[in-house]
Amino acid sequence: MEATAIHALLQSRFGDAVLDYVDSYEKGSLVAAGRVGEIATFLRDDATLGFESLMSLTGLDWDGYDATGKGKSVDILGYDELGRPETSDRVGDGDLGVAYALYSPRHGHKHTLFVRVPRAAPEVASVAAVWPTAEWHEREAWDLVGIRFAGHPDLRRILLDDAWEGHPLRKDYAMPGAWQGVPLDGRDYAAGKWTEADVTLPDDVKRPEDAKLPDTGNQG
Amino acid sequence: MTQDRKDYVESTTPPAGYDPLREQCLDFHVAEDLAAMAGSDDKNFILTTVDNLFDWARLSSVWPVTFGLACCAIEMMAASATRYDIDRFGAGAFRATPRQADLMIVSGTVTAKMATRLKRIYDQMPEPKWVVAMGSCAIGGGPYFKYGYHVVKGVDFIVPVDVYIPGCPPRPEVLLDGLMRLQDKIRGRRGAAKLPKWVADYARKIPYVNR
Amino acid sequence: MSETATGRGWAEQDVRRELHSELLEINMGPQHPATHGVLRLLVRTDGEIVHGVTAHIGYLHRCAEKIAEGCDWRQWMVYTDRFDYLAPINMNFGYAVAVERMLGVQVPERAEHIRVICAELQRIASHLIAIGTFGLDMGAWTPLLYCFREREEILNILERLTGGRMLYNYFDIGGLRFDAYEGFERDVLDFVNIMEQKIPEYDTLLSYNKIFIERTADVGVIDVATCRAYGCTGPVLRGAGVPFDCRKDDPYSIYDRFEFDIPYGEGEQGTVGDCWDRYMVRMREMYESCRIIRQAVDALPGGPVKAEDLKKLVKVPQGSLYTRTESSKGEIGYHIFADGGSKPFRTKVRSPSFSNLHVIEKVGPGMMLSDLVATVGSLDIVLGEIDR
Amino acid sequence: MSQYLRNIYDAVASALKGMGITAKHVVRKPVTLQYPDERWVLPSRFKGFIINDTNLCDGCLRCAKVCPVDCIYIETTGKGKDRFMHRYAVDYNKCIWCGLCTEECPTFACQHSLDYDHALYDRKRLVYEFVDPAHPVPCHKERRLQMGFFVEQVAAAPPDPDKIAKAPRRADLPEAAPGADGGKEDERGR
Amino acid sequence: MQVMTELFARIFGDGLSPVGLLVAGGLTMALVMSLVMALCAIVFTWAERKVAGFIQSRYGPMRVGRWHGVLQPVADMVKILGKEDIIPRDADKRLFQLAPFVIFVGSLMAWAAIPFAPGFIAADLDLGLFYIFAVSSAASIGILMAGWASNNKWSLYGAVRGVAQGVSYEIPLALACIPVVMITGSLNMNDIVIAQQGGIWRWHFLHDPFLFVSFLLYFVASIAEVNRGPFDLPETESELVAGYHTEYTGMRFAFFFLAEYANLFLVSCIATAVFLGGWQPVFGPVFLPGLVFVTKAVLLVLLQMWLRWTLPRLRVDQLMHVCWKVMVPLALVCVLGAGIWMLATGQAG
Repeated sequence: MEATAIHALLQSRFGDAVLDYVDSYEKGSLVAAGRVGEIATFLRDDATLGFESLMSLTGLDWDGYDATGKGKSVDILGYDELGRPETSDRVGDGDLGVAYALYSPRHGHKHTLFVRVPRAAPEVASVAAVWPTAEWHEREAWDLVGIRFAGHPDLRRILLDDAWEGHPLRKDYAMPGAWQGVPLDGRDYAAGKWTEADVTLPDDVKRPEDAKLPDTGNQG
Repeated sequence: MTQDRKDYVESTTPPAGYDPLREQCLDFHVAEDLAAMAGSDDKNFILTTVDNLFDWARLSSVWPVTFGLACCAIEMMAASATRYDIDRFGAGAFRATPRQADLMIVSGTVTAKMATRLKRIYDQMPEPKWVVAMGSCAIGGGPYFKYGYHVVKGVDFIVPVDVYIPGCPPRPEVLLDGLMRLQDKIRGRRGAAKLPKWVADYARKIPYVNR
Repeated sequence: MSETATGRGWAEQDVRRELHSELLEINMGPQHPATHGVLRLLVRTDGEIVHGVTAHIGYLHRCAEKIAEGCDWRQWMVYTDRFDYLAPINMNFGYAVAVERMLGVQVPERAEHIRVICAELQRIASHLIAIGTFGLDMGAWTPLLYCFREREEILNILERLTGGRMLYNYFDIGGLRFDAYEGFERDVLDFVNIMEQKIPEYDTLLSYNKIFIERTADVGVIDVATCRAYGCTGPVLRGAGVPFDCRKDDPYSIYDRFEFDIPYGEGEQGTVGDCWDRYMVRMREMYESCRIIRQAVDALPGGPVKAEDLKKLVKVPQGSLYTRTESSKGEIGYHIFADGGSKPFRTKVRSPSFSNLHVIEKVGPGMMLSDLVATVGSLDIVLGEIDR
Repeated sequence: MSQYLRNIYDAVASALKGMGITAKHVVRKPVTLQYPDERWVLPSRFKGFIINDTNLCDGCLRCAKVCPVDCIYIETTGKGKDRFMHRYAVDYNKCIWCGLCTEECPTFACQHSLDYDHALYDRKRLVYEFVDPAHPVPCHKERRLQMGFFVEQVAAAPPDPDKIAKAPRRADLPEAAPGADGGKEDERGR
Repeated sequence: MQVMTELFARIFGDGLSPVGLLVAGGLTMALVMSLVMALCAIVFTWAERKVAGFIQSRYGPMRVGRWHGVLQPVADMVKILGKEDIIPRDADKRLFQLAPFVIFVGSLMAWAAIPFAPGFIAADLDLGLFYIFAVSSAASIGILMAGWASNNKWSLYGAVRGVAQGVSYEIPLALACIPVVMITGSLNMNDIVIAQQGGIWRWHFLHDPFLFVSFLLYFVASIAEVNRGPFDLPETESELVAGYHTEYTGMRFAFFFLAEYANLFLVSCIATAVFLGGWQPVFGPVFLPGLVFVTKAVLLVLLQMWLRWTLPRLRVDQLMHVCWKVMVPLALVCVLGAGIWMLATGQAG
């Protein structure tokens, strides 16, 4: 079935919950966050649709997305050359979103569902009951982007530790310097550039004056 | 590197194969080490000999713990597999339990979540113990330096490291090279024993093997 | 599994209440030989029988999706290598196909053929490790080392071709980084000839060994419905009896030109979808890969290996696309959101092992501890792509 | 009963067959490379440690920009003919041997060597410096000719479309690759 | 022991009382046996690694010692002795310390009744075979002690599996030897060997088809008894980390290590004595009896290693299935068959 037909079918069935037709490289529908669950159930159970397979579930942060298509979106923060976390005063805004890539093994057609939720209250209905595979994908979206899934059986962090702070895939996420005593910045780098005695020079450029034995003592 | 670069080029036929004489050049065969021990002019001869004996035993039988983290673990496996056979050095007895191991090969990216576990495994190993940081990630965060919010930028922030093996991932040969550096370190001296000149000269003629 | 093995044959609840016994919680991993990396399985057992499995992942979370937002399109290729470090070329392939589809670039014929050859070689290499480590989980050491021996041959060819031994960074957006060397075809054909002779050896040593069959047949059965629900793909889905393969059913690159079969589980030694079926699917896929390689080498045309109308700094027009390709573990999907810039706005990697591992929580309870090890081994997970 | 006996027969027979396979390998010659005593002949494309021939390098920063892990540090001062390079360092704490920099280099200064086995004791020594800060390298070609640097006319030649396909010109590389630590040669053969 | 006693008697003449002679002889013999055990471990660890190496198309130890890494096991042992001794905080300390010695002593005691050569036997007991089986079961206790005392879940698993396996496989092991006892009419190891005099056709495993099957059963059960692949469930590396000795380090681990290889040789020695003619050569008169005996036993050990590096391992329920549903019935059939054979051929006295 064509994507437009699927969209039309959804629209006739759910009315206001289906907000927009998305015509990108992939075709899909933008739907309301609160009603994803029932739409998903319909998509899976309807005989003409038969989307039994959820290929992928992506959590997104639309913060700083350049809608003009010129690619002027914001730069993310990282560690600088010396391993120190970069900082910025910019406060993140813009919506969060979820994208569901669906595939019907019976009919061989694909469709993508898009959801946008406000940053202040990022809550989406869970589809873990419809496609069990979504359970982990939703946990991942919660972990990395910070989208809460209402009705998820066990919404914990999955990749990061339960005690982790922040959601790393948000565009305004600042890199941590340490976590529970584990250093995550480049401690040695952060102390400054290494002195000349520390660095190795190739033989043809400069030989160390005294070929002294290396420091075999332990680091750290 | 005194190797003539022409030796590297693929079309060059390698020098003739294995020669038993080369056994003379092995870096830690026992006769030589025992001779070195006997020749030691340290006053406390017996103690030194015993120390040397233990050093020799330790460097000849470095049992690594089965501790694979990421990509480099596969090269570690390759080093213990048929082609490179780390067991030739007596280091092929991978122990699954840290209690019976001497060496931790940190083969891969150390993450924040894994760092505490890594430390625990290190603590569980009995002295004397050694750590080898294998690959860019374990050495200094490697490719995950800039945006790696979950990656420890060097395992030496967590446990003391004895030998660093650069590569991404290092070839198995480099792991073996690192093992030999570690053996040098255990032996308490850097580099080769003082070999006679002719041995050193001979040793430089390493046969190249076509694959 | 027999009735007694599951422990459900008797009123265990009553007995437990009477004996005041409780379940034993054991941590398998993160450092454990059977977990294929740094996976942690929290297993609740009653003696040898597993009552619950919880998988804790993330011990190798390397932030690759965040890095994607800071790298440009070409640079991120080197990080795709490091997802599935047993099959990096398949990972590169998926990403290259994804970006090329968005750009609408036509990849030169020669590049496509070399890509297919590389990908299939890599698939064989990956399956060799999967088979070997599966054997190791069963306690058979020797097949693993034989597998490594054959894998080294593949690595030799790929090293000559790309310069890298394990992680290649050979695919480029719009083609390949450089052309094949002289004699590449000969090397590949030589290898394929040797490989096809070696597979029966593994069959004798492992596949049809009675102990191995006893250990794997009827163990860890994953049926089609479970596969669909949990998003299992690749040999896990095919082992369940569904001949689904992205190379055929959702063709990319030039796979539609080649003639090959999709092996699937038939329950030869037990139930459809057991560990043995999954194992055997991999074994047969190696034959099929050899077939594809032969055809691709025969059809290898001359010409350039890079798309000419592509700038150094790639800029992908705005939009999103989910692209899936078939890696050795299953369906590797890249859901890419572009905003027209030189960097991906968001790249989600849907890795096959991620979904394949999830199913262990479903099928784990009721097994014996040894069967759990066998099942995890037969899923052939790679933690690099689960945690990314 | 017949199934029972058949199982026993299968078990014994398949075990014997397997033992036959393993026995065959005992008599074959092992495929092991005895590493420090033997080495593979490496393919010419092999990606070893990066070396930069400062005679050829014109400090264009392309390698540093294309590097996905930012492991190449280049510092220059001045402009035009007075542009000098004070530092060219490769940080093997980060380098991933991906080959992007060598592909990008227009003058073939930045190349992968065939050198790969350098385990060492101190990771600070993994930053390889190629330029002595006391003797900066001129970046402009004319200035280099003036100062007696060797300049090859590679950059001026018309771009060869499959220049990367051909083996990097190993023969033109300097004899000595950067050793990780001095005196490495003496240890080589032990 | 007679050899030693006589030797001492010859050296000291009447200087020692008979009791003193007995004690001196016994002590010397115990020392010799301990040395044999240590030597076994050293030789067989090296052999194991070399066998594994060549089976896997690689070399195994090459560099320690001049030729093919012959000094590798020596280095291993010296290193292990120099390792830190860790007793986990929550372990049951006394049991933890005792367990390796129980296993080791159990193995050592069994050596007393092995006839290496005519007269060269530490204790020429009339119940020799029975004694060996009785004493070697002590190892199960040691395994259980080790597993329990370690206070580690993997150790406990290994111990429970080990005990179940050890106790179960004792039965086919002993049953398989019964036909031999029926034929020779003696449990004395010397007598059993002497009964096989006169070339290979007189050896027990070729006595009749039932005894041949018994020999195979014994061989398989003995592999299981010493916890080696494909029956290495108590220490399965891929499941239980290292099984019952997960928490053991240094010296104590060395004892497990020693005991494993000593047991390996022990069961092979028993098989040699009971089924393969002991010191009797393949044909001709008795010639270098000790060497013949050891050669046969070493060949059996190599066969065990060959099996270990070829086969995958069984699951724990299959292991029990093999024991109770296959091997025990077969062994009983063999006992019956051997008896009928004896009646039929008129050997029964």
